[in-house]
Amino acid sequence: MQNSNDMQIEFASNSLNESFARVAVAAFLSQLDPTVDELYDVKMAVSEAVTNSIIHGYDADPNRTIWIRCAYSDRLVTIEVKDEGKGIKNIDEAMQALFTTSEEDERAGLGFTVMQSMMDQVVVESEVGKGTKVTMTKTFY
Amino acid sequence: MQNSNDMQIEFASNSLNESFARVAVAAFLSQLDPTVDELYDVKMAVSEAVTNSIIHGYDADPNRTIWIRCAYSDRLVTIEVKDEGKGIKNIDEAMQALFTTSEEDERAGLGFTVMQSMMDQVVVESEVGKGTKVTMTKTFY
Amino acid sequence: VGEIKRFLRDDGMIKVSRSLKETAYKAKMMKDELCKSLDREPTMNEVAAGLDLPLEEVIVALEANTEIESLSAVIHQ
Ligand SMILES: Nc1ncnc2c1ncn2[C@@H]1O[C@H](COP(=O)(O)OP(=O)(O)O)[C@@H](O)[C@H]1O
Ligand SMILES: Nc1ncnc2c1ncn2[C@@H]1O[C@H](COP(=O)(O)OP(=O)(O)O)[C@@H](O)[C@H]1O
Ligand SMILES: [Mg+2]
Ligand SMILES: [Mg+2]
Repeated sequence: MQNSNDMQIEFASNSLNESFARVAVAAFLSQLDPTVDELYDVKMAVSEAVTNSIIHGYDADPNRTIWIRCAYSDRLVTIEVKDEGKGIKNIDEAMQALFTTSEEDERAGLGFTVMQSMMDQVVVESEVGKGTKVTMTKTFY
Repeated sequence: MQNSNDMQIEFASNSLNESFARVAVAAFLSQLDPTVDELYDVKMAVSEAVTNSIIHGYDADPNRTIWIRCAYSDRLVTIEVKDEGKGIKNIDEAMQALFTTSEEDERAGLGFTVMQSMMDQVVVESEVGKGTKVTMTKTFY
Repeated sequence: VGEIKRFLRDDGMIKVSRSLKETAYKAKMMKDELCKSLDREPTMNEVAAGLDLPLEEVIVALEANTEIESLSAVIHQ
Protein backbone atom coordinates (compact mmCIF):
# COMPACT_ATOMS: atom_id res chain seq x y z
CA MET A 1 0.00 0.00 0.00
CA GLN A 2 1.35 3.42 -0.84
CA ASN A 3 0.58 6.44 1.28
CA SER A 4 -0.83 8.72 -1.37
CA ASN A 5 -2.61 8.26 -4.65
CA ASP A 6 -5.24 9.96 -6.75
CA MET A 7 -7.56 9.43 -9.66
CA GLN A 8 -10.15 11.26 -11.67
CA ILE A 9 -13.27 10.10 -13.47
CA GLU A 10 -15.45 11.94 -15.93
CA PHE A 11 -18.88 10.81 -17.08
CA ALA A 12 -22.19 11.91 -18.53
CA SER A 13 -24.83 13.29 -16.17
CA ASN A 14 -26.98 10.25 -16.72
CA SER A 15 -28.42 8.71 -13.56
CA LEU A 16 -27.33 5.38 -15.03
CA ASN A 17 -23.78 6.46 -14.19
CA GLU A 18 -24.37 6.88 -10.47
CA SER A 19 -23.59 3.27 -9.82
CA PHE A 20 -20.43 3.49 -11.96
CA ALA A 21 -19.26 6.52 -9.94
CA ARG A 22 -19.87 4.78 -6.62
CA VAL A 23 -18.07 1.61 -7.66
CA ALA A 24 -15.12 3.51 -9.15
CA VAL A 25 -14.61 5.50 -5.93
CA ALA A 26 -15.06 2.39 -3.79
CA ALA A 27 -12.62 0.36 -5.90
CA PHE A 28 -10.03 3.11 -5.65
CA LEU A 29 -10.41 3.54 -1.89
CA SER A 30 -10.30 -0.20 -1.30
CA GLN A 31 -6.53 0.34 -1.56
CA LEU A 32 -6.82 1.62 2.02
CA ASP A 33 -8.44 -1.64 3.19
CA PRO A 34 -11.45 0.19 4.64
CA THR A 35 -14.20 -1.29 6.77
CA VAL A 36 -17.60 -2.08 5.28
CA ASP A 37 -18.99 0.96 7.11
CA GLU A 38 -16.39 3.40 5.87
CA LEU A 39 -16.93 2.41 2.27
CA TYR A 40 -20.69 2.50 2.72
CA ASP A 41 -20.49 6.05 4.08
CA VAL A 42 -18.34 7.26 1.21
CA LYS A 43 -20.62 5.66 -1.37
CA MET A 44 -23.69 7.30 0.18
CA ALA A 45 -22.01 10.70 0.16
CA VAL A 46 -20.85 10.33 -3.44
CA SER A 47 -24.35 9.28 -4.48
CA GLU A 48 -25.92 12.36 -2.93
CA ALA A 49 -23.41 14.71 -4.53
CA VAL A 50 -23.73 13.11 -7.97
CA THR A 51 -27.53 13.11 -7.75
CA ASN A 52 -27.46 16.81 -6.93
CA SER A 53 -25.26 17.58 -9.93
CA ILE A 54 -27.60 15.66 -12.20
CA ILE A 55 -30.93 16.87 -10.84
CA HIS A 56 -30.16 20.39 -9.65
CA GLY A 57 -26.99 21.33 -11.55
CA TYR A 58 -28.09 20.01 -14.91
CA ASP A 59 -31.89 19.86 -14.49
CA ALA A 60 -31.73 16.16 -15.36
CA ASP A 61 -30.11 16.73 -18.76
CA PRO A 62 -28.26 13.41 -19.25
CA ASN A 63 -25.73 14.81 -21.72
CA ARG A 64 -23.65 17.09 -19.53
CA THR A 65 -20.41 16.14 -17.76
CA ILE A 66 -19.65 15.36 -14.11
CA TRP A 67 -16.12 15.06 -12.72
CA ILE A 68 -15.00 13.22 -9.61
CA ARG A 69 -11.51 13.49 -8.21
CA CYS A 70 -10.58 11.13 -5.44
CA ALA A 71 -7.33 11.16 -3.53
CA TYR A 72 -5.84 9.92 -0.31
CA SER A 73 -2.80 10.81 1.67
CA ASP A 74 -2.14 8.31 4.42
CA ARG A 75 -5.69 7.64 5.61
CA LEU A 76 -7.10 11.08 4.82
CA VAL A 77 -9.50 10.72 1.90
CA THR A 78 -10.59 13.68 -0.26
CA ILE A 79 -13.40 13.45 -2.81
CA GLU A 80 -14.44 16.26 -5.14
CA VAL A 81 -17.65 16.10 -7.16
CA LYS A 82 -17.89 18.84 -9.76
CA ASP A 83 -20.43 20.01 -12.33
CA GLU A 84 -20.65 22.97 -14.71
CA GLY A 85 -24.34 23.36 -14.05
CA LYS A 86 -26.49 26.18 -12.91
CA GLY A 87 -24.84 26.71 -9.51
CA ILE A 88 -26.24 27.57 -6.09
CA LYS A 89 -27.41 31.07 -5.15
CA ASN A 90 -27.16 30.78 -1.39
CA ILE A 91 -24.86 27.98 -0.26
CA ASP A 92 -25.54 28.30 3.50
CA GLU A 93 -29.25 28.06 2.91
CA ALA A 94 -28.87 25.15 0.47
CA MET A 95 -26.89 23.17 3.03
CA GLN A 96 -29.52 23.53 5.75
CA ALA A 97 -31.39 20.34 6.58
CA LEU A 98 -34.73 20.12 4.78
CA PHE A 99 -33.96 23.03 2.45
CA THR A 100 -34.78 22.07 -1.10
CA THR A 101 -35.71 23.68 -4.38
CA SER A 102 -37.40 20.48 -5.58
CA GLU A 103 -41.13 20.41 -5.34
CA GLU A 104 -42.07 16.81 -5.99
CA ASP A 105 -39.93 14.71 -3.69
CA GLU A 106 -41.25 14.10 -0.20
CA ARG A 107 -38.02 13.10 1.49
CA ALA A 108 -36.13 16.01 -0.03
CA GLY A 109 -33.68 18.49 1.43
CA LEU A 110 -31.42 16.01 3.20
CA GLY A 111 -28.67 15.46 0.63
CA PHE A 112 -26.12 17.79 2.19
CA THR A 113 -27.09 16.56 5.66
CA VAL A 114 -26.36 13.00 4.59
CA MET A 115 -22.99 14.05 3.11
CA GLN A 116 -22.11 15.87 6.32
CA SER A 117 -22.97 12.94 8.53
CA MET A 118 -21.18 10.38 6.35
CA MET A 119 -18.00 12.42 5.87
CA ASP A 120 -15.87 14.42 8.32
CA GLN A 121 -16.08 17.64 6.34
CA VAL A 122 -18.08 18.95 3.39
CA VAL A 123 -17.13 22.19 1.61
CA VAL A 124 -19.29 23.59 -1.18
CA GLU A 125 -18.07 26.10 -3.75
CA SER A 126 -20.53 27.31 -6.31
CA GLU A 127 -21.17 30.14 -8.72
CA VAL A 128 -24.52 30.79 -10.36
CA GLY A 129 -24.31 29.96 -14.05
CA LYS A 130 -20.85 28.40 -13.66
CA GLY A 131 -21.26 25.27 -11.60
CA THR A 132 -20.71 23.59 -8.26
CA LYS A 133 -17.89 21.73 -6.59
CA VAL A 134 -18.42 19.70 -3.44
CA THR A 135 -15.24 18.71 -1.60
CA MET A 136 -15.59 16.06 1.07
CA THR A 137 -12.95 14.66 3.38
CA LYS A 138 -12.91 11.71 5.75
CA THR A 139 -10.16 10.04 7.70
CA PHE A 140 -10.34 6.26 7.57
CA TYR A 141 -9.84 4.43 10.81
CA MET B 1 -30.61 1.11 -20.52
CA GLN B 2 -29.53 3.77 -22.95
CA ASN B 3 -27.88 2.91 -26.22
CA SER B 4 -24.75 5.00 -25.91
CA ASN B 5 -22.66 6.29 -23.08
CA ASP B 6 -19.05 7.09 -22.31
CA MET B 7 -16.68 7.78 -19.47
CA GLN B 8 -13.07 8.56 -18.86
CA ILE B 9 -10.72 7.75 -16.00
CA GLU B 10 -7.29 9.09 -15.24
CA PHE B 11 -4.87 7.65 -12.70
CA ALA B 12 -1.25 7.34 -11.65
CA SER B 13 0.88 4.67 -13.34
CA ASN B 14 1.05 2.72 -10.12
CA SER B 15 0.40 -1.01 -10.45
CA LEU B 16 -1.84 -0.59 -7.41
CA ASN B 17 -4.29 1.15 -9.74
CA GLU B 18 -4.69 -1.77 -12.13
CA SER B 19 -7.47 -3.24 -10.08
CA PHE B 20 -9.20 0.15 -9.86
CA ALA B 21 -9.04 0.49 -13.65
CA ARG B 22 -10.48 -2.99 -14.19
CA VAL B 23 -13.36 -2.43 -11.78
CA ALA B 24 -14.17 1.02 -13.16
CA VAL B 25 -14.42 -0.37 -16.69
CA ALA B 26 -16.42 -3.38 -15.48
CA ALA B 27 -18.83 -1.21 -13.49
CA PHE B 28 -19.40 1.05 -16.48
CA LEU B 29 -19.93 -1.80 -18.93
CA SER B 30 -22.26 -3.61 -16.55
CA GLN B 31 -24.85 -1.17 -17.91
CA LEU B 32 -24.97 -3.48 -20.95
CA ASP B 33 -25.80 -6.50 -18.76
CA PRO B 34 -22.86 -8.51 -20.09
CA THR B 35 -22.16 -12.11 -19.22
CA VAL B 36 -19.63 -12.82 -16.53
CA ASP B 37 -17.27 -14.09 -19.23
CA GLU B 38 -17.57 -11.00 -21.43
CA LEU B 39 -16.68 -8.82 -18.49
CA TYR B 40 -13.81 -11.10 -17.62
CA ASP B 41 -12.40 -10.82 -21.17
CA VAL B 42 -12.58 -7.04 -21.11
CA LYS B 43 -10.90 -6.90 -17.74
CA MET B 44 -8.06 -9.13 -18.92
CA ALA B 45 -7.51 -6.95 -21.98
CA VAL B 46 -7.55 -3.76 -19.92
CA SER B 47 -5.07 -5.28 -17.49
CA GLU B 48 -2.62 -6.12 -20.24
CA ALA B 49 -2.84 -2.65 -21.79
CA VAL B 50 -2.45 -0.88 -18.45
CA THR B 51 0.46 -3.11 -17.43
CA ASN B 52 2.19 -2.28 -20.72
CA SER B 53 1.75 1.45 -20.13
CA ILE B 54 3.21 1.14 -16.65
CA ILE B 55 6.08 -1.23 -17.39
CA HIS B 56 7.06 -0.34 -20.95
CA GLY B 57 5.62 3.14 -21.45
CA TYR B 58 6.74 4.55 -18.13
CA ASP B 59 9.53 2.12 -17.14
CA ALA B 60 7.63 1.42 -13.91
CA ASP B 61 7.67 5.06 -12.77
CA PRO B 62 4.53 5.15 -10.58
CA ASN B 63 4.04 8.90 -10.87
CA ARG B 64 3.00 9.28 -14.49
CA THR B 65 -0.57 9.36 -15.80
CA ILE B 66 -2.66 6.77 -17.63
CA TRP B 67 -5.99 7.54 -19.30
CA ILE B 68 -8.78 5.13 -20.12
CA ARG B 69 -11.77 6.09 -22.19
CA CYS B 70 -14.61 3.63 -22.37
CA ALA B 71 -17.70 3.99 -24.50
CA TYR B 72 -20.47 1.93 -25.95
CA SER B 73 -22.95 2.44 -28.72
CA ASP B 74 -25.62 -0.22 -28.71
CA ARG B 75 -23.55 -3.30 -27.86
CA LEU B 76 -20.33 -2.16 -29.51
CA VAL B 77 -17.80 -1.42 -26.78
CA THR B 78 -14.71 0.73 -27.35
CA ILE B 79 -11.89 1.02 -24.84
CA GLU B 80 -8.85 3.27 -25.22
CA VAL B 81 -5.84 2.96 -22.94
CA LYS B 82 -3.39 5.82 -23.36
CA ASP B 83 -0.02 6.80 -21.95
CA GLU B 84 2.46 9.59 -22.65
CA GLY B 85 5.37 7.25 -22.22
CA LYS B 86 8.29 6.30 -24.40
CA GLY B 87 6.29 4.87 -27.30
CA ILE B 88 6.85 1.89 -29.59
CA LYS B 89 9.39 1.89 -32.42
CA ASN B 90 7.95 -0.89 -34.53
CA ILE B 91 4.29 -1.56 -33.79
CA ASP B 92 3.90 -4.60 -36.06
CA GLU B 93 6.85 -6.28 -34.45
CA ALA B 94 5.68 -5.36 -30.93
CA MET B 95 2.29 -6.96 -31.58
CA GLN B 96 3.75 -10.29 -32.67
CA ALA B 97 3.24 -13.14 -30.23
CA LEU B 98 6.27 -13.69 -28.01
CA PHE B 99 7.94 -10.43 -29.01
CA THR B 100 9.10 -8.60 -25.93
CA THR B 101 11.67 -6.03 -24.91
CA SER B 102 11.61 -7.26 -21.31
CA GLU B 103 14.46 -9.46 -20.28
CA GLU B 104 13.47 -10.84 -16.91
CA ASP B 105 9.94 -12.19 -17.32
CA GLU B 106 9.64 -15.74 -18.61
CA ARG B 107 6.00 -15.66 -19.72
CA ALA B 108 6.54 -12.41 -21.63
CA GLY B 109 5.54 -11.26 -25.09
CA LEU B 110 1.90 -12.29 -24.95
CA GLY B 111 0.19 -9.09 -23.84
CA PHE B 112 -1.00 -8.00 -27.28
CA THR B 113 -1.92 -11.58 -28.11
CA VAL B 114 -4.12 -11.72 -25.01
CA MET B 115 -5.75 -8.40 -25.94
CA GLN B 116 -6.41 -9.63 -29.47
CA SER B 117 -7.97 -12.86 -28.31
CA MET B 118 -10.13 -11.23 -25.64
CA MET B 119 -11.37 -8.39 -27.85
CA ASP B 120 -12.64 -8.30 -31.44
CA GLN B 121 -10.15 -5.70 -32.61
CA VAL B 122 -7.00 -4.07 -31.24
CA VAL B 123 -5.48 -1.00 -32.89
CA VAL B 124 -2.21 0.47 -31.62
CA GLU B 125 -1.06 4.01 -32.31
CA SER B 126 2.30 5.06 -30.95
CA GLU B 127 5.02 7.59 -31.42
CA VAL B 128 8.49 7.25 -29.92
CA GLY B 129 8.93 9.82 -27.16
CA LYS B 130 5.26 10.79 -27.25
CA GLY B 131 3.28 7.81 -26.04
CA THR B 132 0.99 4.98 -26.96
CA LYS B 133 -2.74 4.56 -27.41
CA VAL B 134 -4.35 1.14 -27.62
CA THR B 135 -7.92 1.11 -28.93
CA MET B 136 -9.87 -2.08 -28.44
CA THR B 137 -13.38 -2.92 -29.55
CA LYS B 138 -15.70 -5.78 -28.77
CA THR B 139 -19.35 -6.38 -29.52
CA PHE B 140 -21.24 -7.82 -26.58
CA TYR B 141 -23.54 -10.67 -27.38
CA VAL C 1 -25.84 10.16 13.73
CA GLY C 2 -22.71 8.03 14.08
CA GLU C 3 -24.28 6.05 16.89
CA ILE C 4 -27.47 5.47 14.96
CA LYS C 5 -25.42 4.28 12.00
CA ARG C 6 -23.49 1.80 14.15
CA PHE C 7 -26.69 0.65 15.79
CA LEU C 8 -28.25 -0.07 12.41
CA ARG C 9 -25.27 -1.97 11.08
CA ASP C 10 -23.68 -4.55 13.30
CA ASP C 11 -21.20 -5.63 10.63
CA GLY C 12 -19.67 -2.17 10.86
CA MET C 13 -16.09 -2.89 11.68
CA ILE C 14 -15.63 -5.79 9.29
CA LYS C 15 -13.01 -5.12 6.64
CA VAL C 16 -14.43 -4.94 3.12
CA SER C 17 -11.68 -7.22 1.93
CA ARG C 18 -12.91 -10.01 4.21
CA SER C 19 -16.60 -9.75 3.37
CA LEU C 20 -15.70 -9.60 -0.34
CA LYS C 21 -13.96 -12.93 -0.30
CA GLU C 22 -17.18 -14.59 0.86
CA THR C 23 -19.22 -12.85 -1.83
CA ALA C 24 -16.57 -13.71 -4.42
CA TYR C 25 -16.84 -17.38 -3.55
CA LYS C 26 -20.65 -17.34 -3.63
CA ALA C 27 -20.64 -15.49 -6.96
CA LYS C 28 -18.40 -18.10 -8.51
CA MET C 29 -20.64 -20.93 -7.27
CA MET C 30 -23.74 -19.11 -8.51
CA LYS C 31 -22.19 -18.53 -11.91
CA ASP C 32 -21.39 -22.24 -12.31
CA GLU C 33 -24.85 -23.23 -11.07
CA LEU C 34 -26.60 -20.87 -13.51
CA CYS C 35 -24.37 -22.03 -16.34
CA LYS C 36 -25.76 -25.54 -15.83
CA SER C 37 -29.39 -24.65 -15.22
CA LEU C 38 -29.61 -22.12 -18.08
CA ASP C 39 -27.29 -24.07 -20.36
CA ARG C 40 -25.51 -20.83 -21.32
CA GLU C 41 -23.33 -18.18 -19.73
CA PRO C 42 -25.31 -16.20 -17.14
CA THR C 43 -25.34 -12.41 -17.28
CA MET C 44 -24.03 -10.30 -14.42
CA ASN C 45 -27.60 -9.35 -13.50
CA GLU C 46 -28.62 -13.00 -13.33
CA VAL C 47 -25.75 -13.78 -10.96
CA ALA C 48 -26.64 -10.76 -8.80
CA ALA C 49 -30.33 -11.73 -8.76
CA GLY C 50 -29.44 -15.32 -7.89
CA LEU C 51 -27.43 -14.12 -4.89
CA ASP C 52 -30.00 -11.47 -4.01
CA LEU C 53 -27.21 -8.89 -4.01
CA PRO C 54 -26.86 -5.53 -5.75
CA LEU C 55 -25.06 -5.77 -9.10
CA GLU C 56 -22.40 -3.40 -7.76
CA GLU C 57 -21.39 -5.85 -5.07
CA VAL C 58 -21.05 -8.68 -7.54
CA ILE C 59 -18.85 -6.60 -9.84
CA VAL C 60 -16.54 -5.77 -6.99
CA ALA C 61 -16.60 -9.35 -5.72
CA LEU C 62 -15.67 -10.75 -9.13
CA GLU C 63 -12.67 -8.44 -9.05
CA ALA C 64 -11.69 -10.08 -5.78
CA ASN C 65 -12.06 -13.35 -7.72
CA THR C 66 -9.78 -12.10 -10.48
CA GLU C 67 -7.12 -11.46 -7.91
CA ILE C 68 -7.59 -14.86 -6.35
CA GLU C 69 -7.58 -16.56 -9.76
CA SER C 70 -4.51 -14.74 -11.06
CA LEU C 71 -2.76 -15.42 -7.79
CA SER C 72 -3.51 -19.13 -8.04
CA ALA C 73 -2.48 -19.08 -11.71
CA VAL C 74 0.90 -17.76 -10.62
CA ILE C 75 1.20 -20.29 -7.83
CA HIS C 76 0.15 -23.30 -9.90
CA GLN C 77 1.88 -22.48 -13.16
N1 LIG D 1 -24.87 20.59 -7.80
C1 LIG D 1 -25.87 21.48 -7.54
N2 LIG D 1 -26.21 22.41 -8.45
C2 LIG D 1 -27.19 23.30 -8.21
N3 LIG D 1 -27.91 23.33 -7.05
C3 LIG D 1 -27.63 22.42 -6.10
C4 LIG D 1 -26.60 21.44 -6.29
N4 LIG D 1 -26.55 20.69 -5.18
C5 LIG D 1 -27.47 21.15 -4.34
N5 LIG D 1 -28.14 22.19 -4.88
C6 LIG D 1 -29.22 22.98 -4.22
O1 LIG D 1 -29.20 22.68 -2.83
C7 LIG D 1 -30.48 22.20 -2.42
C8 LIG D 1 -30.32 21.21 -1.28
O2 LIG D 1 -29.68 20.02 -1.71
P1 LIG D 1 -29.92 18.67 -0.89
O3 LIG D 1 -29.58 18.91 0.54
O4 LIG D 1 -29.19 17.58 -1.58
O5 LIG D 1 -31.49 18.43 -0.99
P2 LIG D 1 -32.36 17.99 -2.27
O6 LIG D 1 -31.42 17.50 -3.32
O7 LIG D 1 -33.26 16.92 -1.77
O8 LIG D 1 -33.11 19.22 -2.70
C9 LIG D 1 -31.13 21.64 -3.67
O9 LIG D 1 -32.53 21.63 -3.58
C10 LIG D 1 -30.61 22.62 -4.74
O10 LIG D 1 -31.36 23.80 -4.75
N1 LIG E 1 2.46 1.23 -23.77
C1 LIG E 1 3.65 0.83 -24.30
N2 LIG E 1 4.70 1.70 -24.36
C2 LIG E 1 5.88 1.30 -24.88
N3 LIG E 1 6.13 0.07 -25.36
C3 LIG E 1 5.13 -0.83 -25.33
C4 LIG E 1 3.85 -0.49 -24.80
N4 LIG E 1 3.06 -1.59 -24.91
C5 LIG E 1 3.79 -2.54 -25.48
N5 LIG E 1 5.05 -2.11 -25.75
C6 LIG E 1 6.15 -2.89 -26.41
O1 LIG E 1 5.57 -4.04 -27.01
C7 LIG E 1 6.18 -5.23 -26.53
C8 LIG E 1 5.19 -6.38 -26.51
O2 LIG E 1 4.15 -6.16 -25.55
P1 LIG E 1 3.37 -7.40 -24.97
O3 LIG E 1 2.83 -8.21 -26.10
O4 LIG E 1 2.41 -6.93 -23.97
O5 LIG E 1 4.49 -8.29 -24.26
P2 LIG E 1 5.32 -7.98 -22.93
O6 LIG E 1 4.62 -6.88 -22.21
O7 LIG E 1 5.29 -9.25 -22.16
O8 LIG E 1 6.70 -7.58 -23.36
C9 LIG E 1 6.75 -4.84 -25.18
O9 LIG E 1 7.83 -5.68 -24.79
C10 LIG E 1 7.18 -3.40 -25.42
O10 LIG E 1 8.44 -3.34 -26.06
MG1 LIG F 1 -29.97 16.12 -3.02
MG1 LIG G 1 2.63 -6.82 -21.78
